[in-house]
Amino acid sequence: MSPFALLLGPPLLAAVLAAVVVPYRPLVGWTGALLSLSSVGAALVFWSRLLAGDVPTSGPGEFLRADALSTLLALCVSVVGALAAWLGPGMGEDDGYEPAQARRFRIFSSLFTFTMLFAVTANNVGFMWIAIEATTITSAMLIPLHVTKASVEASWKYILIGSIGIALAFGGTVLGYFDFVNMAGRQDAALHWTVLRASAAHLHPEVIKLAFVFILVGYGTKAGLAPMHTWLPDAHSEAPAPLSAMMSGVLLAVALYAVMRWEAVVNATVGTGFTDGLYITLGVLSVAIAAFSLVIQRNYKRMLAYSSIEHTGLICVGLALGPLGTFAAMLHLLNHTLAKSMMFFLAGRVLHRYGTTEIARVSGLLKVMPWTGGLFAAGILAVVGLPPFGLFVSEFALFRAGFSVGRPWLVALILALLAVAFVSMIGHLNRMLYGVPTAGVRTGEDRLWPLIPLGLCATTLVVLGITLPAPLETLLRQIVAIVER
Amino acid sequence: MGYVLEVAQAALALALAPGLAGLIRWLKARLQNRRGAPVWQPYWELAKLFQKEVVVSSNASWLFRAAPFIVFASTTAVTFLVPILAVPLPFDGLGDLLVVVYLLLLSTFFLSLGGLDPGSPFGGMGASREMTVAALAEPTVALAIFALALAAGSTNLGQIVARTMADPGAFLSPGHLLAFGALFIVTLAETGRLPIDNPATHLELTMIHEAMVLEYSGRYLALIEWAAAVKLFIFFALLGNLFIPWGVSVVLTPTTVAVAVASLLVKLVVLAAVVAVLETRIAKLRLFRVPELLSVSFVLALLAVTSSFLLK
Amino acid sequence: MDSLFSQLSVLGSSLVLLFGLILLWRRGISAYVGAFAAQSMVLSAVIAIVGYFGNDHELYWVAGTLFLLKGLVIPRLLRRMERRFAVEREMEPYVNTASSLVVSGLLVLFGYMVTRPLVGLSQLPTRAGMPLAMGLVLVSLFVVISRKKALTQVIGFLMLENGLALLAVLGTYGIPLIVELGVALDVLMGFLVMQIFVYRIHETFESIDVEQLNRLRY
Amino acid sequence: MNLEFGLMLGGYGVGAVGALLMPGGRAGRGIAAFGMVWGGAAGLALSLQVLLGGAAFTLEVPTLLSIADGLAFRLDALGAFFLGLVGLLAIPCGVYGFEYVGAYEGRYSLRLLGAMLNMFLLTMSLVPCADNVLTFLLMWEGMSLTSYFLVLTEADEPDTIAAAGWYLAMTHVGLALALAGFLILAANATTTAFGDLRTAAASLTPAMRNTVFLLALAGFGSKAGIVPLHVWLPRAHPAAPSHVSALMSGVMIKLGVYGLLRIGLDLLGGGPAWWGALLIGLGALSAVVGVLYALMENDLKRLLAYSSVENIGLVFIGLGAGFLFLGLDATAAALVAFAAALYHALNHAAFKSLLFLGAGSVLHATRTRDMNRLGGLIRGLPWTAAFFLVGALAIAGLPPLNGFVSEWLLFQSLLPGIESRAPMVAPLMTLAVSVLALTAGLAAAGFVKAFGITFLAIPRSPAAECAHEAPVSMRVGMGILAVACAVFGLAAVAIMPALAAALAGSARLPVPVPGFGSGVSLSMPSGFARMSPTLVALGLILITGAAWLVVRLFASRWPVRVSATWGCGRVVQTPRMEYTSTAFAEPLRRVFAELYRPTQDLSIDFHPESRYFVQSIEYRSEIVPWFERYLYAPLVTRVRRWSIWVRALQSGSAHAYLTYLVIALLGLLTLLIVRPG
Repeated sequence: MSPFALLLGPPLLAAVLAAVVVPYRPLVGWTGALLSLSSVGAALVFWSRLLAGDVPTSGPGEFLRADALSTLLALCVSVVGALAAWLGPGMGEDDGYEPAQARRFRIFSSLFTFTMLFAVTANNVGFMWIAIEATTITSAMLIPLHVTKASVEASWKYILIGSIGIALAFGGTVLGYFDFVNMAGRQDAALHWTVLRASAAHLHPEVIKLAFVFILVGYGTKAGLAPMHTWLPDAHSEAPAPLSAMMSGVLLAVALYAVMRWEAVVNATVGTGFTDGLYITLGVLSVAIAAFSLVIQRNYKRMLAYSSIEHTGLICVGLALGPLGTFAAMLHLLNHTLAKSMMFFLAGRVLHRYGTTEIARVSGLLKVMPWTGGLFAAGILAVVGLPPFGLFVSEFALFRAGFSVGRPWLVALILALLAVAFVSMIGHLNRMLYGVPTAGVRTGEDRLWPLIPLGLCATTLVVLGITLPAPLETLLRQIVAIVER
Repeated sequence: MGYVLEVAQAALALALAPGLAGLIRWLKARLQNRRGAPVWQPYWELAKLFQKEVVVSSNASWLFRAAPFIVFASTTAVTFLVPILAVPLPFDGLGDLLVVVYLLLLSTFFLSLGGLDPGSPFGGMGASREMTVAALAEPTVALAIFALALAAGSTNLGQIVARTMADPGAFLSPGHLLAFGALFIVTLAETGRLPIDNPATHLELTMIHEAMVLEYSGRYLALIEWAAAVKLFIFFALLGNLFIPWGVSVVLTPTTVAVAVASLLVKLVVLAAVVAVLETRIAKLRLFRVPELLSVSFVLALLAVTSSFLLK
Repeated sequence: MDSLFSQLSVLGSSLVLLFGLILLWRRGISAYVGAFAAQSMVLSAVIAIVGYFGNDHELYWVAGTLFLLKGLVIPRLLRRMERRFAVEREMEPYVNTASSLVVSGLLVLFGYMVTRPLVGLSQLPTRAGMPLAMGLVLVSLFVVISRKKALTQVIGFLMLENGLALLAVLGTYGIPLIVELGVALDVLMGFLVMQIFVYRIHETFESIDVEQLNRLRY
Repeated sequence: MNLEFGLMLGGYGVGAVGALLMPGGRAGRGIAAFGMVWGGAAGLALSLQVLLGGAAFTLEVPTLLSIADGLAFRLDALGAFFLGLVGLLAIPCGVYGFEYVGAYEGRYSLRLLGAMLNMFLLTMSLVPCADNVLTFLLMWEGMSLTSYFLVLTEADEPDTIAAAGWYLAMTHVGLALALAGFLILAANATTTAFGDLRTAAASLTPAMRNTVFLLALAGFGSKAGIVPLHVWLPRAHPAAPSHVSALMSGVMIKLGVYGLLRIGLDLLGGGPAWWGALLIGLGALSAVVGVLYALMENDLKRLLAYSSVENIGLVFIGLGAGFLFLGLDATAAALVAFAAALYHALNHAAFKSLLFLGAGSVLHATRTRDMNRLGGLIRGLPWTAAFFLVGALAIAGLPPLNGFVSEWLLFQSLLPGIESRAPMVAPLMTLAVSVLALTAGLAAAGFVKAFGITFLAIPRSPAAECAHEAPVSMRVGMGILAVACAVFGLAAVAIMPALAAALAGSARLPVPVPGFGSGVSLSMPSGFARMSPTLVALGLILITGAAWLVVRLFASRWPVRVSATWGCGRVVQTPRMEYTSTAFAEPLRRVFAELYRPTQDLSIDFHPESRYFVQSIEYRSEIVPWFERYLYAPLVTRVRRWSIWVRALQSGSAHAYLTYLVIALLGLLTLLIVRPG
């Protein structure tokens, strides 16, 4: 049983189980949750193998390959997938979903996790594209879990813009393959990333830059980079909480993973100048649009969605700030995944209790649900980059990289934009936490056990804020080596 | 020996102060063709007040009773620091011109609190106006001090007097004259003389100093009146000895001390005459024109400072 | 030999582009479905030609699946949808017909300029057709933007896929078979999901006019 | 691991954890207070050990924060002074807080308050110890965050949330600026430790050095509350519980001064003379604006907050003089000016926290801060009144207390500037002297109003009438601070050399610290002036005693008769006839009308039958909040306008979204074609 089977098997198994058991029973949910833990274990196995120094592969001609970058993403995906499995609908309590909806959620969320795990471990760039297209399809099926006008509209926009974006990414893949074929003739392992990466130096610069433009616009749409971000606030505010947690937390990261794979190739061909320019343009644009959209935001789920756009933009800018910048960006990616998925689950609980996503109509959260409110506040403080959470440290490293690379004005602009976002989000948080609880809302926590995993996320964030564990540092150093060499 | 002179100097100040006030009152009466009360009338008033019964408002607290003592104490403390008779006094090291100014501000502070305590509108009005005038006069005093300090190389009074005595030309230097003018206006403001405050009347709209002490009676009122007179004496002594120091004894012999006392009396009489003439000539300024007068004095002090470091 | 091959491929790709332009010219949705079906058949023909001349027999499989999938199955589903929604005419698009044709001309020109380095680099006889494929990609993007009916947008997306498949074939004689099959499967799945959503839009909004979908803002 | 350092961490740690675990009530409050006192005492001991002993204490924890060279602490003399400040105030505030927080028993969570207070003090103590950029910023932001939560304790008061929002926004902007300053310094340094920054600063171009200084000034100035960036201070301090606002006003804003000194003096090693001039200008502006707005305030705690802005202005004038003289290479005068500024910071910490604690016990007794509804509290709260009087005397700079001594020292440290030959220095010094004097005068007027209206005369509301004295622990807290005010005043001769030693050595300041007089008499090292606060105090006491004795012996034997206040023959005196705080400040409002631009509106509704009888008169007068209206309001509206414009992007139309995507693609492609290189 190679670790890959251990990683990819469980979600598939859970999906099949959910599909087979027609009158949905909570047993399916619980087995799915238990299975998801095994993929987390597999990711940890990969991590330990990496620390030992060898890159695990399997399948014909290194079809599946888990280097440092894939392991980090696999870890994020499996953790968030496990969270979604444990905290998703269909676990036996009344969580506002009928059994049919729960069954549908179980099927497609496991498939969604599977496609994402496959995307990050596939060595073949073509299959990576296929997997990411599949993520669009599986997640699109889940957005209209509650069929309302808004969720239908959000799902249509998501599938349309997503598919168009992914098609352009396919164009980019084709152009990359065209460049390779012209240089080295047709080989069956041509689309393997390792092969592409090895022969990158001989690729034709013009064509690979054209390919990268398509790749960046294509996968950038999936990563929520401005100006292709427009689907993101709608999809995340209408999707059920577990799904938006997975999408905001990890799907954006997986799309960025795909862009980084191609960036490694392009950097080897034309040097980092070209990709840095693109990254900074799109990154700053995302941070700007997100920051200003947060100022007069009335819906807290959309607020979290815009905050994801802002952080994705920040990671993009980080990637363009040399090796230290990439190190900080990857740490930021990990922190953001933890914080944002925790936030969406908490937002789900708040929505379940208050019944509205309007900030104005949610007040006295600390009195109504002290533990959820406390964690929600901690999450917002983490997301806006306050100590003792990890995002503060990674943003600090990012700014330090910016200054040492000699781009002080860029960092100054980013600091200003982050300040705008900071002020608005704290303002919204205060309106929700304090004041007299909204009329007709039952006070007191129920179903406390889901808060345990979320509390775990918060503590990990604090640990990442206080220190940087050695194994994580070596993993991040390996990633920097991959992308920057 | 110095300490004895120090105490004597303070005793002299305490003794002469009511007389000085009486002299000004007498001179004003004579200028207005009135016989006026004799010069030593204030001594009788103080004696009478000390014997009279004390009436205290029911609203007042312990502060109302403590304020007169603190006011009197801080003003008398100043008499130890100011060079009235001789210059190198042992207490010179105790405090310089800034300490003098701040001690007087302390007395004004407690007087205002005493005025506020009984809770009568007059007390409140007096306190508020007194503090406003005191606050606006502060910058002028500070700059006037610095003008003198620049010329003398230190803010200690003894050194200023010694240095001005050393070179006679200093008196006519523009810095000195301007500082004298500024300090003269501040004297009128601080001691509640005419253009700012009319000491003679109890008219609600015009009185500042009187309004604060309206509630006091008996021995407390005596202390406060005496302190006000000593304050007037101090300002005249400062004006006299800092700017026209001749006559202040430097080496302590009976003759020089006598000469010092004589010169002091002459200076006081001259200044009292100037003030009396001034008070009969001009009418009282409306309260909200007083800041203009104080800004005139501030400008004078500013010019004094600039001229002193331009010429240096 | 090569000249015939390249001429045939250029003829094929220009035909494919022409069918794309029909979407901009005509108004009726049935015309769009017909154009798309024809375009897919010509595309599979081009793939077959490339397979024949490049003696790469796998391409025959690819041509076959594409013909079956995009030539027959998807148009039939589209027609069923069209009948179901009784939608005869595309509403007034954002850009009237004349200017949309001019714009598509410019886009094809832009496609030429973009693919200039590709044509320069490639030695394959079919390289001349690549600008046309890029032109089709850009034109179908413009279709998706300017048309208001959800169905038309789906057809625009499918033509975008066709354009990319054409680009792949002309540029590299087809990407490896497994990947090709995966892509075809994905396109089918994507279309099916879109179909489900169009039905759902029709249910909840009683029309498939995308302009009504503007409740979610800010 | 230094013993005191461990004790300090232990003390605050026990306080924080204890407060969290204990189930509220007296025990919880006790643990929190005990933790604060223990931690404060340990902090004070550590700082004295370093300040007097001179041996810098270092501690490295490389594992934590390993991304930026680990957690590093190094306490040198400069840091020790500020650590001492924290320790000094932690003790009285801890003791005070024990009873004061009792009033929150039912309404707010005491566990959170106790824990946050201890964490606040811990982070504030660790800021001066930090020795690399990330540790400094972590502790700095931790301090801001914990104080933000403390400000939010009374969350159901109407404007607390807005005040807390302003506060966190301003501190975050300040952090961003300081972060930028630090990172420019660290740009070409190998690690972010302060040692490397010192070497890296030497190789910076003058332009970069000026940028770093200006960033530090803006960043730390916003925390200190310098005028353009002071708007949060009068909002956040009154909203916090009183012993927290005492700590914030007493110590936290001084850490802004520490940050500026650390970067400006220690890391950059001084700079051109215009740095000092800028500081003096800002200091003077803050002093005047602070005191003028304090005068017009009717809310006791807002008055004290504005007066903090004024006193910080005075400290900045001292710092500015220091930097100016440093720029002109008059290093001896510079050292004296810096020492005077630090000394005023110390004194301000003592008397401002005393005043805040006094205001706290007034609030505790009467549940209101509005001076127009207080009055006559001296009967109900005699101890609080006495301590508040001591604080008022100290802050008004009246002998013999510490405020007077530090203002005297500030005056004397400015004097050498007037004589210096450099062109711009003399007028600047004259401006500084006149501002110093004006603020002293106005502060005296302000605190006559504050003390007189709140404590003297007739109670203006039933709450003021039946006010009762604060509990013992609050009085003990205030007592400690009152004694501190007296001791700092009298012990100036000993304190000044220690402060000068804290600064000597860095940035060309002379190492052999000059003497500040001997025994009882305090004199300027330049021998410019001498005075002795102890003897002045002694003289005052002696003369008062003598006067009292003479009056006792010779004055009449009549007993003191108590009767009604004289009122021109009116029958009864009601509190409404008294001078209110607005009335007291009215002459000054008229004098400074140019600045205040007071708006008056009078609404009289007459008796329905005849126009000659009035039912009620309402007089409302507002003064112009310049900075909020003309600096911050336009900023907020512009950001809001931009956000509306950006919001329009998300218009809801799928076509628009797709157009953005295509435009992005075409744009990048054209970019590629146009610029192939």
